[in-house]
Amino acid sequence: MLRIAIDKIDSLFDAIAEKQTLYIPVDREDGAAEYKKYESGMKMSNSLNTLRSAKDFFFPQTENLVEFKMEGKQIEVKDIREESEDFVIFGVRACDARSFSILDKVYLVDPVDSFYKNRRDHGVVVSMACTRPAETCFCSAFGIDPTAPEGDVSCWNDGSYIYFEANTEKGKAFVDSISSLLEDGDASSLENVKAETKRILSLLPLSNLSTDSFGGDKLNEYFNSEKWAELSESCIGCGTCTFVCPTCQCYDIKDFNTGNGIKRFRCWDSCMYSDFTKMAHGNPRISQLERFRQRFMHKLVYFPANNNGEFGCVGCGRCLSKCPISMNIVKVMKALEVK
Amino acid sequence: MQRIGVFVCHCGTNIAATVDVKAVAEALGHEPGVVISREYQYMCSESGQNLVKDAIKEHNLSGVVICSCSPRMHENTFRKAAAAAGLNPYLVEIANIREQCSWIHKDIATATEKAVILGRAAIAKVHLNAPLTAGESPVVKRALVIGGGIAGIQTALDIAEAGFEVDIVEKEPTIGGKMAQIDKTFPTLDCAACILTPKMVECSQNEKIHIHSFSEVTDVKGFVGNFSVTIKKKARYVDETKCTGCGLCTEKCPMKNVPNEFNMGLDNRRAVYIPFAQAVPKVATIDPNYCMMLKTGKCGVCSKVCSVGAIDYKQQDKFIEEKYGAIVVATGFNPIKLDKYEEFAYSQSPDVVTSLELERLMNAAGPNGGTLLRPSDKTHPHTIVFVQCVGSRCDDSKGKPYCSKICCMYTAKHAMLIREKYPDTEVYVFYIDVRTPGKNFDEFYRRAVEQYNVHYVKGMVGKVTPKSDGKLDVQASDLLANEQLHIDADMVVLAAAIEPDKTARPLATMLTTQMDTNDFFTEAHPKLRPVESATAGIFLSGACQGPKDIPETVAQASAAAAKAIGLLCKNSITCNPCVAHSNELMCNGCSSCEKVCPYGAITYQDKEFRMPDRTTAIRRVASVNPAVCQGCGACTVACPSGAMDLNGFSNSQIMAEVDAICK
Amino acid sequence: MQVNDNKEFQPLIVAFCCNWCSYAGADLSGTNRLNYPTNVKIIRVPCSCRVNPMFILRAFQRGADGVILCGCHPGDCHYTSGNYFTRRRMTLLFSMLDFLGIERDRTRVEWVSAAEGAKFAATMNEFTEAVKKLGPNRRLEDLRCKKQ
Amino acid sequence: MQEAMINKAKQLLADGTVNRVIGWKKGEFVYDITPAIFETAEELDADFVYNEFTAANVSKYLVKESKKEGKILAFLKPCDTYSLNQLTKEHRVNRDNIYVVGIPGGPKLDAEKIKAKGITGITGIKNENYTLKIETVYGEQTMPFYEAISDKCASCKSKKHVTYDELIGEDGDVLESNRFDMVEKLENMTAQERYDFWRAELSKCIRCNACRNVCPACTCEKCVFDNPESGVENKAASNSFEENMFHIIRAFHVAGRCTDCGECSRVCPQNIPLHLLNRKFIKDINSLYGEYQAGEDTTTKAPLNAYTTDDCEASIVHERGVE
Amino acid sequence: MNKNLQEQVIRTSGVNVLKCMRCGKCSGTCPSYDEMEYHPHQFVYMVEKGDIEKLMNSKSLYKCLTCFACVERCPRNVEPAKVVEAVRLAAVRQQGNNHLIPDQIPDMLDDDLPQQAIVTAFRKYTK
Repeated sequence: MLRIAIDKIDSLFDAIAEKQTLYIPVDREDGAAEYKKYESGMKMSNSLNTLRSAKDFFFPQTENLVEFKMEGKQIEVKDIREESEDFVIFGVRACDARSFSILDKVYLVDPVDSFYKNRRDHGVVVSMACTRPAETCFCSAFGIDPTAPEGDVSCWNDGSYIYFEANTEKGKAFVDSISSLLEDGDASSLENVKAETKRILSLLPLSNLSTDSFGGDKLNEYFNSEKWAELSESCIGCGTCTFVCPTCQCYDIKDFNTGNGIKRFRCWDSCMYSDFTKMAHGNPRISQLERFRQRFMHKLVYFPANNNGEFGCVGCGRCLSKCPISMNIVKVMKALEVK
Repeated sequence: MQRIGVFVCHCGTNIAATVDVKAVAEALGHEPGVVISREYQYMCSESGQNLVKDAIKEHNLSGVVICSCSPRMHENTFRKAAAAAGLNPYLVEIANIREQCSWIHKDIATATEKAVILGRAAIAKVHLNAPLTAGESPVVKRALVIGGGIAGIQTALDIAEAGFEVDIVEKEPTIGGKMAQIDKTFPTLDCAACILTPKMVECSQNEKIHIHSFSEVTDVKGFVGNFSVTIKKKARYVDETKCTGCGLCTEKCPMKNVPNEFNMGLDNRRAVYIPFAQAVPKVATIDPNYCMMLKTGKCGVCSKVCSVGAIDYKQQDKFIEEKYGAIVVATGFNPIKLDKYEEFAYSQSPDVVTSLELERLMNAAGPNGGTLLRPSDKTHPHTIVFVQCVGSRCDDSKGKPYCSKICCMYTAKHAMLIREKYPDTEVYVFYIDVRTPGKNFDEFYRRAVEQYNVHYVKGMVGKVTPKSDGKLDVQASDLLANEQLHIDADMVVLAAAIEPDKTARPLATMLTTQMDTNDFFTEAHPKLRPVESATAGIFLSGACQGPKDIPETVAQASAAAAKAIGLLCKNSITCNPCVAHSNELMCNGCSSCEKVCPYGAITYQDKEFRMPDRTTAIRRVASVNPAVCQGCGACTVACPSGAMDLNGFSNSQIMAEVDAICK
Repeated sequence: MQVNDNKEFQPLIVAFCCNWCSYAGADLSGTNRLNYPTNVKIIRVPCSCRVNPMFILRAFQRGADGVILCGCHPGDCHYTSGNYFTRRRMTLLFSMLDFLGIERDRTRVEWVSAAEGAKFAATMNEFTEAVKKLGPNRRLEDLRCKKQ
Repeated sequence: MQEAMINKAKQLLADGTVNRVIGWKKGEFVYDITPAIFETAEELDADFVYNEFTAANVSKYLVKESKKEGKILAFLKPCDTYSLNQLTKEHRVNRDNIYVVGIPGGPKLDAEKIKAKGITGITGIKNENYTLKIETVYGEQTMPFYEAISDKCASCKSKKHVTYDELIGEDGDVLESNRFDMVEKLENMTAQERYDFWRAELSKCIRCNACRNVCPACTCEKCVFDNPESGVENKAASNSFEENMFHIIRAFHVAGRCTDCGECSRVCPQNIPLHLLNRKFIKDINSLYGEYQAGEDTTTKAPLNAYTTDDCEASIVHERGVE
Repeated sequence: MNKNLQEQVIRTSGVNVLKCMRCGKCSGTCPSYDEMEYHPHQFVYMVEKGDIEKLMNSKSLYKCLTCFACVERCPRNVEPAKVVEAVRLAAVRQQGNNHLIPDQIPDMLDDDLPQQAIVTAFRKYTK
């Protein structure tokens, strides 16, 4: 298997960054990790995951769609789309790696979202297998194996070396482009690492979380559940869960009047917000209960109903640690679960 | 879609000389929503206004922008024109391209560019203007006159004559003011008392007029048509209703050495006193600073001699509250203090006096019974020097910057009277300019020179030095003879500058009216609204607005009365529609707005609302009384949710202006 | 911001003036032909207390390089107390902008009476110079609003 | 304490004083505690929790709850009572419908601080003599208790309950706190340093509105930033200006009303020290207009709704501190 | 009229002669009035007109005691003494015009005159 010694990883990053933009997770001063554009000397974070998910690379929080220039009474419409540059995201965890395929199911089906596709086509996802899962992790519940992450290229770390395996054409091309820096080596030590990780996974408090009772077939039952009132009662209606979530994909389109013209942009929206999907007649979901229900019904019921049973959650656990009032999908699943 | 008309005024060359008005009209014509853009010589002229009116009708305009002089000048003119053409007057906005553009800039290119930007801002604002309708509020049919001098008296008489109740608040124990202290009046030389006292009596006898003497205004609330005023009736320790004004107490009081302010301190009065014989109300007043009974509890002579038992040592200040539709300010003037002008030896020699002191010295009711005697030795003065412009026309650091206006004439009067009564007395008047515009004024001055042989010397007195022989060495320059004079004078009379009364400034704050830097009240317009303050319902009478002689004061007093009567005649007045209003759906009921409202215009109610989640809820929401609100906008910023907004200056309008300017 | 080719930086100054004192003071400086730069653009408000901090930030967002707020002298407010509230609000707002590292000289409150035409012109000259020295507003700018 | 609280709640439910109880409900882990409303003794027994992780300030929920039928029992920590008082002052809650039981406050712990030590896979946390014994799937770990104290409790301003109907335990005192230290440190930096500091912090903002939505002073029916009519509405922190605008205006809107409960910083998913903005206003207000503690009572005028004729001029900003 | 000289005098004096309202109080107050050919108010007026040379050639220049009475009492803050001083400076600065020669000094001496005054005067009036 192709590998590189961990102490030489910097030279690998330098080599990649020379050809294209490279993003790696780095530690911030406050201890949280975030993706940063690689510059020589940056150290890759060892933490389990980044505070914000990796979806920003393909679906950024705000993005301009079109511009209208106004000169007196004349209006000119400007298409501002540009071909994206090639880039590499390094160190994506299995949960986030899976989230891209969920986003693809939304944005790459007809009608294809050209802005999303443009980025997707130019981005190489290099994922990294987990070794120290946290108590908030529950990716296994969604069939994700954190020791075998998806992505264009998968990587493993045995403490001394990082091993590479290309999964796609794009991935192969990428590995080829850096092959001069890699060596072929024995990957047997990885088996122990994977086994240990799996042992830990089985000890995690959420290891027994089951998705069995969710999916598209019990829509009405869940929709009408009496539990929603109690579950949503303490929700403060902020957007934290949706904004840290790697799979939340809703956006709003807004116009910004610059004084000289209009910039039409889209930005992440949150179903927790009171003006979510507000239309001319008003808002279809008028209470926080309905908005709260929407988020979880979407992930656990509507999404699998439309996508062959695939759930709209990857169990990354970000919402578990970030919700201001500690209400989250796990608590919802456990409360709604039909035993 | 808006249909906006833009009209750019040349203002003759006032604007057109520095702003390319054609280019402005052209540029603004391309703005979104503008359907017509014209320029014209004088937009405010009748034909200019017709241009606007015709365009409104012809193009069915939904908004009008006039690029012209300051909105403070002609906003109302154009609003009225719009209204006449059927457009809501509040759909008119003014871009100030004269005072704030053409007059301050010299470069045509940049001034034109700025004019276009100001025009754009006005267009951006008018896009968001809403038609406003003025509400109405009732008028209390009663007027308050603050100050009981000749100005206040005349105003009160005129208002009472028209059939309205009037209250006069006078801080002294009697009305009459400065005119009561004056001996003769120019240019007719008739006796001031003879023409003033009948008016004072008329005031006291007119049943519509109520005099609050020895009283002060302590608080003013409310607004035009509906002021609520608190008046402090200071304790005079004499029951006004009982005192007959017999004056016995003022003769028996053992405290004899109280400086008599009516005679400018040139003689003494008692601790209980009536300022002068013709005082109105003719009621005694006890001066608590000197009365032994009030200070030590020992005496009580006045109480013993008073046959009607009017003396009341226990009297307290009393506060009364009254409602008025209009308030007339007539607080008058005082001569300035002369301690800054020691070169004239005012504090060194009793023979250096102010003109007002001279009035008392020459007055039959004055300290010398009308015979002019030197204060120092009571001898007849043979040489008298008058010094003009003492403290007037000065650099700010040296005195008052303005001309006190009355000094030239009263000095001519004094000189003439002295020469007539004492032909052996030489009179010198040192002047810078002799200013005598006024009917029969210059003739009067010439008479002093030609008929009475008063020596008018062009020049200024530099120094007055008291000499050991009791004379005063007056050192002065005679600019025409180009020589320095030394005159041995017996008396020197200083024409001290006049200044507004000290009570005017705090009163202005209570009334929320403006004053200039000299503490004269500012009129709403220097030419077109000279007797009104900028605050609706507050009128200005007499010298509180600027230096004036008696005829001018009386004229203004009557003018102010006419304006007040015009207001009081109405049953209700139209309110300013640019007032705050609360969007009840967004209001939190937090009371922030209420706490910053200076008028108490905001109240709260519990109302039932249908909430976004289709439940009903009782919520506490603010509502604004549009008749009370004056439209300052303090509440709009105190309100965190933006529920409170201001008509005519809404958040969105101001932000649109900001955007247009910063574009 | 207006930048003419090769010419010195011309800041855009937004001046909020209360209708009763400062706007009249600005008119007076016009009546007396007292010059101040065209950089200054005045917005009339009924009282300085009408000025919401949001307006000030808005001006910076849209391209202003300096914002000055003028009102009646304390004690002379046409509405009795408006400028006292202004004084507290703006003191705190400016202190906050300073706390965030925004240049202090970009904001100012000045009391100008209706009689102080000369002071108005002098203040505007002085403020424009001060902002000129700071250069274009970068720390509170919104790049979207830059004219391309 | 938890025991006493449950008993008190049961008693007040039983005697009809209240029909609901607002408190905290236990979660999946030891630290993920959710504010919740309990209606029966059974619910209390099953889920009510009060421990080192019950940091959430429940007073804001009372805006809605106090308008409902019947009285609600609210367990309030000292800092929470300030929030309630402020809400009462602003007529946002119906105090008559709330039965306040004052309970001793912190120090509360912040799970993020434990995780920041690299401790993960947490299955249990015990406080033994101010040493935290943390059970994890990777084995037991320890850390000093004080290192895990949440920021809001580390600079606690008061242990006194300013409003209550009943107390469990002793009432405390207003404390001399060090809460302005960081503000002062920033004030003493250069403008460029301050700018860089705040740019680094505020650029993290994802505009999730957690700070606003959790803030007991932000109870507007509709926030200006959510209202398209307001002209400043914005859903995303599109650029540095929007980030500044939102946080400056939010701080300004709560200036003189913020009780310094620290919830904004506690809930910020990006760990932005938002409370520093509020504390800057509090510090300025204290030094310029006299000591003022929002929520201390229900009658004093808020400093921005009041004035004195001899207040300092805005130019004081130019005259003090570091340029 | 000499524009350059006028500007020099106005600049060095720092006086705005246009503020004068021609009241003559300076001359009314001047203790050296009778000694002077041109009086304080004339200094101000002639500087305004630009009639500087006449003043420079006049002995009045050296009669002003610089007592500042005119400055103190001028209602308009015109400060005539500063104008006189500025004209004096203009005269002193003229090349080659020594207004005091050492030979004159012994005649001027008396017991009350401080030596410092002689030195100052010499410095002031010679080039």
